[in-house]
Order: sequence, then C-alpha cells, then structure tokens
Amino acid sequence: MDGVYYEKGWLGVVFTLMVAGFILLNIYRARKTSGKLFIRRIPGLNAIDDSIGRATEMGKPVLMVPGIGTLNAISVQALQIFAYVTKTAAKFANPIRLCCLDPAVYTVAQEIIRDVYQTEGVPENYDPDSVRFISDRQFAFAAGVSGIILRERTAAAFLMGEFFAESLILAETLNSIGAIQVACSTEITQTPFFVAACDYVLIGDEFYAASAYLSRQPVLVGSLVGQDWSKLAIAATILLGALVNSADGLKRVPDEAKPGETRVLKADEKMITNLFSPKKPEWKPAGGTQ
Amino acid sequence: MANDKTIWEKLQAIDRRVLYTLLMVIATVSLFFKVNVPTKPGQPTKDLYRLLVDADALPEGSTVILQSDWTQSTRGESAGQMEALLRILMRRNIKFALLSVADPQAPLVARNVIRAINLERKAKNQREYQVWEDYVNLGYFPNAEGTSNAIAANFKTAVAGRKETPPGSTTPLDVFQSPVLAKVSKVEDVPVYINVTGSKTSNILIERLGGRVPFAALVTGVMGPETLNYYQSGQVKGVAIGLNGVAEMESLMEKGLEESGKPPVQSFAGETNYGRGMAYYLALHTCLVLMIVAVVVGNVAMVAARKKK
Amino acid sequence: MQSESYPIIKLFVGVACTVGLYSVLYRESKFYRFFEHMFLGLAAGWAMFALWGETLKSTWWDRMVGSVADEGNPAVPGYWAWAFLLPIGVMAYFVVSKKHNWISRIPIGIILGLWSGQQVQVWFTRYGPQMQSSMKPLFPTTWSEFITPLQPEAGAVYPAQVIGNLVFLLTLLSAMSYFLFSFETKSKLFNGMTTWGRWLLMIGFGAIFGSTVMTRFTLMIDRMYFVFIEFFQQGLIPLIGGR
Amino acid sequence: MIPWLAQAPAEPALNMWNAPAGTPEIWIKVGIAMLAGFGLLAALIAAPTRLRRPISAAFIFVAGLFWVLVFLFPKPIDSQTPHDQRPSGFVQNVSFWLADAIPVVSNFSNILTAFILGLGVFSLMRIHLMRVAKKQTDWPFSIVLLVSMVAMATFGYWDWKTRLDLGGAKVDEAWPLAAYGKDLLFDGMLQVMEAAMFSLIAFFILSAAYRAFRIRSVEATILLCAALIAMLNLMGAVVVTWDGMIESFGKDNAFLMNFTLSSVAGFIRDNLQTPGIRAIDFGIGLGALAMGLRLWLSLERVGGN
Repeated sequence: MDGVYYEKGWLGVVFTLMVAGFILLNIYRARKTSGKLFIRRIPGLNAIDDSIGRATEMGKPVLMVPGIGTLNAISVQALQIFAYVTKTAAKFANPIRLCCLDPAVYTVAQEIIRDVYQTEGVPENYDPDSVRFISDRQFAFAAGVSGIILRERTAAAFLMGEFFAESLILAETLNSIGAIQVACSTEITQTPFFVAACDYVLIGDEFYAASAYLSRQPVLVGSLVGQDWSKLAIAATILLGALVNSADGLKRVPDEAKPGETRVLKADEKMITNLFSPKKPEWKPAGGTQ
Repeated sequence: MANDKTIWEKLQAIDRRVLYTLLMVIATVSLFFKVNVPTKPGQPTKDLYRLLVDADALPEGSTVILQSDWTQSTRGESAGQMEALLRILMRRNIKFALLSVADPQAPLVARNVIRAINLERKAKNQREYQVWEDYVNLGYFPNAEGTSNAIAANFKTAVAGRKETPPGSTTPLDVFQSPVLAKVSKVEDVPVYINVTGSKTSNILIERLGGRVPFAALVTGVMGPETLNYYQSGQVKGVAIGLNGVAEMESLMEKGLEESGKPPVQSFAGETNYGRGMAYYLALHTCLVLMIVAVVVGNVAMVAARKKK
Repeated sequence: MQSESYPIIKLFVGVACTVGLYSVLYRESKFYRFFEHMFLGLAAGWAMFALWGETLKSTWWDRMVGSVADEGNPAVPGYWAWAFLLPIGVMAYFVVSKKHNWISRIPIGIILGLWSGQQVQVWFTRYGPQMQSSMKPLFPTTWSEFITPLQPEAGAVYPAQVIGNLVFLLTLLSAMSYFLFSFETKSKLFNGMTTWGRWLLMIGFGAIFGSTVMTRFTLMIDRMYFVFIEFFQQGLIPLIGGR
Repeated sequence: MIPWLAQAPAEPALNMWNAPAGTPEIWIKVGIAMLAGFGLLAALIAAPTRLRRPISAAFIFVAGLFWVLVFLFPKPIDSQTPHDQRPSGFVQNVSFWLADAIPVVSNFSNILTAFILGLGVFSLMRIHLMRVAKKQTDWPFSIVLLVSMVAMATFGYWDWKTRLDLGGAKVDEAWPLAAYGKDLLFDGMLQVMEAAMFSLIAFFILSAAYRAFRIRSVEATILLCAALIAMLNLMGAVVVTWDGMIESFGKDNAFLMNFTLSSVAGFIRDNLQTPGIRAIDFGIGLGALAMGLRLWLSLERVGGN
C-alpha cells in the first residue's frame, strides 16, 4: 500500500488467522457433535475429587489460589476450575478459602463462587468471607496465605494460574502441614518447584485442557481440539522450515568479494529469514505524501 | 546391626529446621571471608560485555535507554548487576535515560545505586554523573505491557510530559530538552536498550520491541532459562544471569575480554571492579555445596536403608 | 537534615521485621502473626496511597483535567472523555448487590476484552521468532571435520552440530507430542514419543530448578548480609564503641 | 482523525474533545461526561434481563476489537510522522489514528483495576473490623493490621503532599516528620519485609530438594541429575577446576572440549532445556490465544451459571 506501511510479513497475519480459524472451526464442530470429541485422561485432575473428599473427612477447609496475575484468561481459567472444585465442596458443605491478589480477579471470583452456591441450591452456605482479597503485593500475599494455611490447617489446596516466586513458599508451607496439593503454573520457571513439592502437577497447557476435561463443555472441548491442530501445524512448519534452511545452507552463490569463488548464503538471503523477519522498508515522510 | 539402620532412616528424614539452621549459619559465616572466587564467563555474559564496552556497538557519549525494574526484594542479584552496569556506563561516558515499569519504587532504588556509584567515583576524584547532563530519570510507568507497547510504537509520546530539573535550576523542564534525549525520539535512535529486571518485564519488552533495537538484559537467575530462550533466537543480544552474571561481569571488567575471531575488548583494571557480586559469590558456593551434600546424603541413606531390608 | 541516629533505628526495625518473618521457619506463633498482620496492614495502606498517588493521578486525573503552563512547560489541555472511566470503574462495585451484580461484568469485560485482543496482536511477535529459531539446519555443509573445530569456518555446519540440532528437534517434537490431548492412538511410536517427551521435560525442569537455586540463595545471602554486616558489623558495633 | 483522548499531545489544538486546563470549560465538560456516564449506569440498572448478556458481550467485543485492528490494519512505518506530513486518505488516517491510540488505550486496564482496588481494601477492612467488633480469635492482630494500614496510608499521602508543595529536593534536605514516617514505614519495614519473605524461599528450596530429589522413579532421577549439573555449573570455582582438568589433557582437542562442564551444561540447556521450554510455551501461548478468542467473542461464559 503506497509505501507508507510496514510490510509486516504476511506470514504472521496468515498464521495467526489460521490458528484462530482452527479453534473456531473446531468449536463449531464440537457444538454440532455436542462435545463428543476425544480428550485423553489428565492424571492430576482425577485427584481433585479425592483431595476434596479427604478435606471433608477431616472437616478442614479447601484452599484455592488463582495465581497472582492480573485479571486475564489465565486467572479466569483458574477460576473456572475452582468453580468445579467449589461445586464438589458445596455438595459436602465443605468450607473453602479462595485467596486473591488482584482486586479485579477478586471481583470475578466473588461472582463465580456465589453463582456456584446458588446453582447448587445452597446459597445459604455461601460465606462472603470465604473469597478473600489478601493483599495486592506479592510477598505480603504470600505471608498472609501462609498464615491462613498454618492457622486453619487446610487439608487440600489448589494452586493454579500465574505463580511466581511465591509458588514454593505456599507449596512447602502446605507440605509442612501435610495437605494434598494439586498445582499448576503457566510460568514455566515455577513448574519445577511444584513438581518437587506438590502431589499432583499439571504441566503447561494441561492447565487449559483442565476445564474442558472437567466440564466437557462443547466450546472448551472444541477449542482444545483446535489447539491440537495448531500444535501440529506449528510442528509441521518447524520441520518444513528446518528442511528449507538445510537446503539453503547447502546452496552456494558466486562471491562478490572474491570473483570466481563461491560462498554460502548470508542470513538475510535465506528464504526463512525473509518470511519470518522481513526487512523494514525505508520511508521519508516527504516522499510518502500523496 | 539395629542401630545403624536407624541412622540411615534418620538421614532420610532430617528435620527441616536442622537444614534451615545449617543453611543460615553457613551463608553467614562465608560472608565474613573476602575471596575472589575464579569464574569462567559464559557466552551470554561475554556478548553483553562486548555490547556494553565495545566502541563499535556502543560509541562513547551515546545515549542508552536503561529500564530498571527491580526493588529491595531482588536486591541480592539486581543491585550487583546495576552497580556493575553503571560502573561501565559511567566509565565510558554513556548517557542514559532511566525508566521503570515494574514497581513505583524502582526509580528510587535505582537513584540510590547511582548515588552510591557517584560517591565511589568522587572518592577516586573522577567526574560525578549529573542529572540532566548525563542522565535523566523518566520515572515510573504503570502497566508493563501497555508501556512497552507504547514505547515501541512511539517513544516520544510514551514518555511525553516527563520532567527533570537541571542542576542549578529550580524549574523542571521537559526531558526531551536535555542533552540526554535531545537526539532521541524513537527507540531505534538508541544503540542499545538495557533492562535490569527482577521480574519478567524483559520478556514483555522483547515481545513488544520486536527487534527494533539491540536489546541487552540483566536478569535474575530465575528468569535466566526463559531469557536464554530469547538469546538463542537472537532477540536478546547479551544477558547477565543472576549472581553468576554479576561475578562474571566483574571479572571481565578486571581482566577484559579476548575471543578468537573477534577484536579484544578493553578491561578496567585498576578500578573498583569487584563489588557485591564477589562479596556474595563464596557464600553462594558454600550454600550450593550444602544443598548437594544434603541431596546426596538423602539418596545414600535411602539406598543403604533399602539394602538393609 | 536527617538525624544522626535515624539510620541505625531504621536498620534495627528492619532487622526486627526480618527476624519476625523468619520465625515462621520454626513454627507459626503469635510472634509471626504479629508481623504478618503488620505486613498485610502496611501493604494495604500503601495500596490505598499508591492507588491515587502513583496510578490515578498521573494516568487518569492529569490527562482528564490537563495542566496549566509553568516555566518551560506548555499548557496541556484536559480531555474530558477520560471522565467516562470513573462510572465504568464504579460498575464493578455492583458485584456486592444480589440483584444487579451482572453490571460488574462490564468493567471486568473491558479488562478481559483488552487482554484478549492483545493476545491476538502479540501471539506471532512472540512465537514467530521461536519457530524460526527452531528451524535448525539438518544437513552438514562440510565434512572437513566431524567435530566442530575450535575455530569453525564462518557459516559452516559440521556433522556434530547437526547431531545437536537433531536432538533439539526431536526434543521439541516429542515434548510437543506430550501436549496433544485429543488424539487417541495405539501407535507404539507415538506413545513412546510422549513418554520420552515427559522425561525430556524433566531434564528441562531439573536444569531450571538448578539455575533458580542461585537466585534464591543469593537473596537469602543478601538478607544475612543485611542483618550481620550492615546492621551488626557496620551499624551496631561502631555504635557501642567496638571496632 | 479526532484525538478524542489526547492520542497525539504533539499538537494541543483545542477542539470539542478537550479544553484548556483550569478553565470552567473543562470542569463543565468533565462534569457533563461524568453525568452521562452515571446516566448510562442508571440505564443499565433498568435494563431488562434478556439484554444483560448482549450488553456485556458488546463491551468485551469492542474492547478487544481495538488490539485486533492494530494487528490486522496496515501499520504506518513511522508513526511519528508530523501530522502535516501524514498521507491523507481514510486507510492512512485510520492506521495513524490506531498507532496514536496505542499509548492511550494501554492505560485503560490498570486505571480500571485501580478503581476496583477499593473493593479489595473494603473487604479486608470488613473482615478485620468484624473480628475486632466480635472479639473473634486473634482480634488484637486485626487491630495491628488496621493501625499499620491507616498509618501507612496517612504518611504516604502526607509525604506525597509535602513533596508536591515543597518539591522533593527540599524535603530530602529538611526531612519533616512526614518524610521520616513514610521512609520508616515503607523503606524501613514494608520493603524489608518483602525482601525477607522472598528470601525464605532459599530455605524451602533446600528442604524441597532434599525431600524430592531421590532416585525413586526415572523422572525423579532425571530431575536430580539435570539439577545437579546445573548447580555445579553455577559454581565458578568448580567450573574452572573441572574445565582446567579437561584442558590439561589437550587444549586444542575439539572433541575433549565438548566435555567441559560449561559445554555439557550448555548442551543440556540449548538442545534439551530450550526446546522443552519452547514446547510448553507453544502450548501455553495457544491456550491463552484460544481462551482470548473465546472470551472476546463471548463463546465462553465467565461464571458458574
């Protein structure tokens, strides 16, 4: 478009649209088949009911922490899972503690949890203090939650969402009182600590698969299938690109510097480079005006 | 024999508190020994040092954007990194525009480090760094994603309205009138964009800046692996990771950098190069040894106990 | 001017707080509880201040009402449209109402909407380069030496590197295969791959764990430095005339 | 296009969207806008139930649409082009307008979150005031919490105000009571407590490793070995010794050089850890994107019912 605009590289746009397409298409498919698409078993999730059951036996509360991220899909995803947990807890009239760091997340959590108690037909069991805003500062939050854990002796805990350094503080504190923990962090750097300290760990986007697996909602199931298609697409692209790169690596072109000799391709002469990181064109405002 | 069976079992289940006490004591004791532990700088640190000290990569007197995103809570690693970085920049008369997106306190903390390094220079009667002339403090910008987006899209409007008071004057002026930012209107105008961070702001920056400007990061050990991921893909030009990174930087500053196939990079021998990094490095070693020993003991005990059964 | 004795008082208070929180390592006690609640209180108090002093004033109010000219700085007009954000923010408070709590979904929705839109915008910026850098060459360009020499020829790919690249690619693919949820297969190869994928992930986790230990220990060392060097050695001992 | 939220403060030309500061005009305009906003709120309260979902869906969609447009719409190469030199035409105008709007829109989320913060603080106060009132367990600690909260907020504003009035430099010289209070409470206590809490992880990491790193299963063993190598590679002294030993066998032997601790750790990092992380990252990215799409198009319901 008249030299005024970035050649953003059509690939990025096309690829993103393709992924979005995959997801939406499969959501449509799933809706038609009303969610009868296969999802493999996710071990960590089968533990949810058991741990709640145990908490009920001991008459101790269930702790839930939706990470310390701001309000975004990750914390919402966590809250969706917690809605399921709460549903089970509500059946057994088991006390819950949901501790939030972000006020917006806290707002959503309140609404979701109240909804759950209403749909379970026990609105009177909903205790507004069970959903708590602890603090909006990471380590004050960690201190506060540790305090709750140690004082109320929570028997089961669900740590899911964006966790950072505090992950191990919570996990080890829970471990020291022998609580069952189901944990998952979208922060890859924290997963190892959950793996080391928790009983059940969801790795990476098993977290996103969770609510589809639990609720079997067509929309979620479909989008999960769409994500799988996209993963395959990514894998295929990488394989293909690797082959193209290898081919380009073998190519030799006449060397401008030394006549008669040949040289390997420069980075910016390779097809992949031009596809993925196209050069930004030069443009002077004066020249560009029409 | 009945009783060494119990020993093995005891060693399998040492009480947490015993381990905690050991760790605390060992760390403290090591702090009282001043030893320059030898280091072998890794490629990411070497690249960072080259990027900062090599005159072609970063000419004397040019301006860099320095985004400082750490506070007290990561002082252990970030402070050492910041000190080493500032020592280099000041010795090479590099101007810098300071900003923070992670925490409102970050600018204050950064200013304290600048003050400390200035005192150090004063003691050696070297020129102190002047606000407005040599650096400006753009202050804190809430919302890391948004700010990084804005900075990438249009640096001038992103930081528009930020003021700084020139020395001797009492009226704060727009930072873009200062010698530091006089020639800068977009990120492409600076040779290097540096981020000292205790959180993941470096990732956010990388995503938003999209390779418009050479990007250097000084990150905590936690962020190391993720940042190396970007280093692999060339989105980050040089990285110093955690205390190790500091210690390596400090020894590079002392010894300079010789790499095969590349021009050598000067050292700052004779200056104060060994700082916080080396002060903590020995303690790090002893603590790691304790950890390894603990793990080994646990396993040996487990195996031995099994044998007994 | 700051009083002489203030720094050491400040240090002392800091040390007291540190000890208070550390006491939880032994066990949760009234001592810890005191400092925990103080901590939470201070944090909340600061939040109440930062709310206006560090966010709304600069990012909202000043833009809404503008600023008048003072020496060296031109006047900036106010843009009244910012005013709409206040009622929208207030809508969140309807969450406490039994009847109209749905209204709180509007500010929430806006925040989520903005986030969601951004995902579309940044997705390829983040993952494109990662895909690109995963496309490592799989054929050697030279057989002059098998192992990469210490002074490699520019742009050349040695067989040893190719092996490394293959390991890279296989790790990536098998790890990705572990995260396929919607495929039911009896194929030995695929299932083997997923198992391998999980093990290879564990290597990554182990390495992360190892490198993270550094930060954690360093911060603890730094606290010890704060308590024993900055407070005791440099603060207290000179004060009580020790040297 | 119209800079209705000061997208381009470069040219503060007055128009219907703004008004000079400190004049009655701006106050009137702001006032009207507020009234309109609360009018909308009132309208929402009156809105019939069946309209609720569509309304909130519409808000989400419009909010998300902005960034999607930024992504899909052609982008000006140099968004800093002075306005008089900008190419005319609808597409160009829109694209420049979008580019200018980014810094503005970027602030919305955290302004809104700031407004909402009140809810959190309110709930905190409610819980603890109740405790004190009902003399529930630990009520004295609730008093500690409330007192320190009030103290910090007060000194925070007081110090901030004095700095606004006198100017920061003066305050740093004079050190009035406000400065002492804020410095002690914030720097001296809050920040130190955060650092202390953060450093507790060192202890937990030790106990966790001691407990978890046992050669029980294949996975645990792999975890253990990888972690050990990484930790050894963190110790400069160990690296130097080990690598020195290797080099003593033959400094220019390319094959041996692959066994230096740094190369081994490097190989694990580059060829095993990096792709591992990347694989997880692709998945998480896709998950976030998918969730984003579902929320943006209101395909997924936020909430239980």
